[in-house]
Amino acid sequence: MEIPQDLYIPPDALEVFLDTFQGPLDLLLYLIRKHNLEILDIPMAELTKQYMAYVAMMRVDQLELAAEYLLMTALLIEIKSRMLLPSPKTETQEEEHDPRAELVRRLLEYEQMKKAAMRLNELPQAERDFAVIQVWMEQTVAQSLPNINLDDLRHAWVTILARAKINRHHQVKRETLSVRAYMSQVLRDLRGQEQVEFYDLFSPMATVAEVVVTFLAILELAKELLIEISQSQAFGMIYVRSLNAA
Amino acid sequence: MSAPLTPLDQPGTSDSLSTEKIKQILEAALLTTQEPLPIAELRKLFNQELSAALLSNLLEEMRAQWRHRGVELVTVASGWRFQTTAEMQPYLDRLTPQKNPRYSRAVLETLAIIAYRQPVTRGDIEEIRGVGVSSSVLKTLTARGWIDAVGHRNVPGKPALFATTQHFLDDLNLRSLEELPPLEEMRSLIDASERNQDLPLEEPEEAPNR
Amino acid sequence: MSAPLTPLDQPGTSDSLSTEKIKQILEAALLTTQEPLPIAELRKLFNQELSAALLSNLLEEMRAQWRHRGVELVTVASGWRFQTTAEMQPYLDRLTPQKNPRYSRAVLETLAIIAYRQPVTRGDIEEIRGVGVSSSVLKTLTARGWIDAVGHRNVPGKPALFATTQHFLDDLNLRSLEELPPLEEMRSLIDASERNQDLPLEEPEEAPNR
Repeated sequence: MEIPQDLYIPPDALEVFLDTFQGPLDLLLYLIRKHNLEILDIPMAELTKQYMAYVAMMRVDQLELAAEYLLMTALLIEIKSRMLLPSPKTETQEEEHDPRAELVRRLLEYEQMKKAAMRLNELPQAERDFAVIQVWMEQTVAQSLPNINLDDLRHAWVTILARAKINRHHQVKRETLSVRAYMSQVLRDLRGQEQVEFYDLFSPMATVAEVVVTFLAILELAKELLIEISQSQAFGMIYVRSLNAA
Repeated sequence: MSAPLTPLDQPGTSDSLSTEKIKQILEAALLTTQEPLPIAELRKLFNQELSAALLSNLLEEMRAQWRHRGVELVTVASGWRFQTTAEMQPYLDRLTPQKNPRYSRAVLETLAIIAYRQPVTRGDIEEIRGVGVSSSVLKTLTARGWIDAVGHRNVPGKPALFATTQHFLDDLNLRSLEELPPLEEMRSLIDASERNQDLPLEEPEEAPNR
Repeated sequence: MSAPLTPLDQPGTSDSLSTEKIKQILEAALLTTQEPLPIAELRKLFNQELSAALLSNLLEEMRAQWRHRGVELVTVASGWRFQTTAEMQPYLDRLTPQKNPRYSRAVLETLAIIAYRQPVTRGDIEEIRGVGVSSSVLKTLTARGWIDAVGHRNVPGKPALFATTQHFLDDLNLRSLEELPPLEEMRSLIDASERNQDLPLEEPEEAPNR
């Protein structure tokens, strides 16, 4: 591949040239390092002229890259012009400011990173230079199920309530939880049975509170038409049966 | 350590490998590949032509060397592969990343409604949530063993009534439903955030559901 | 073959394992897992509480036992891992004919800038390289899992700040960023002796501006 010997690249080599250099900084760095150009000695005018030529060639299909080179050209012209001007000797000026300083700083920083990139690329790299071991293993792992905690439930309920307050017709009324729990229990007890004697719905071990709650649950179930309570005669047996489709 | 390979079938190739080296290469190849490798494939590893018989012998040797370890070299239908022994499984199972799957909001809200308002029908849940409840939500909770149908409401369509199960309480470390966060507490929580809306929850049946 | 484990820190657990068995389990776990495993993770393998020091010792023993083979046990940023030695790669490459990715200079330079100057924005990278950074470059590195956005700089446009990941270190066999090759001091571009010359432009041609 033809590497530019000086600042001029023949137009037919432009594509290669664009592949070879990452941008104007890279090109400038190459010229300085390879040809031992002191940045001081760079014939700015010539370089600028040639940059302009590249820009003209690139403008068609590499507009953005052309812009980068154009910017560099402008910068070089600026440096050149500032160096040609006699520096005003004001008393307040602390240190004579070298107009090339910023460009040099950038060139060095870029060069440092360019080197670092090369060194990085020399490090052993997974897949390229070594393979990671992976032995076959039977996947017997049972799919793990989500766990929830009380806060999740509480949060869900709070959300529902908050929403219900907004939609007024979706009122959620407060109710003693225990009654609800016993309602479920009573329905469970009735499940699969024709009918159950009223007293059998109460656990013999139940506390007074439990008895009361169970009773309330039965009433509530009856109110919600989930069960039917029947008594054929006064003080006779009370039967409870589920009004399920069953 | 490495006896030079007797040149069985590689007529003086430049990079003649010791059997030890060949085994190293075979081992490395088999350890990096989860798919079983047939001998035909393993031969591709080498520049020189190694006979299938030679490789087969070396693999058998390796198989013997790997015996009594947590990983074994086996032949399956499509070739050779390393795999963990059954004995290792219980240990390795502990390692498999316990993903932290989460239930969707729909699932959690449905569960909350069933827990607090049981027994409820799907229609009840939908009314409270203000949106439809997909079957998959109820299926998820049923499959988990947290809810079940405890009966049917005696209305047209005989919808199933859902309630939470003992298993649900067990999984949440509760002894009874009463240990769920009480509603009053939550009401104050809501009231605190929406203080100025006077919509007391204890509304006298102003909005009879359904 | 298996000396009983002296009960260092597991007071009479029912299933006390021999060191040999512990090593088998560690080996099996490391051979089956692609991701490096830290000691904290490896401890989960065991029912009993094994000290990190014990495991660390056993791993070092294993590392020595695996030396001089085609596979080695190494420590990288996220833990311990088995991998093939570089020596094996030419052979393994024959099994997978498609060439492994070689990254372009643009990708490598971008990676270097992110690695050494992190966290940086795309603008920072462009500033250093003196040329625009195409999205595909950042996409390549992100897809490989080597970089990710760790935040946003609080300037107009809130550009993403990129940093290298632990996976990047793992893939480069590094334990920490400090193990990256140190940055070189670059030879100065300005000869100090010439610094104070007035108007030193010895241009023969007097700038014929175009």
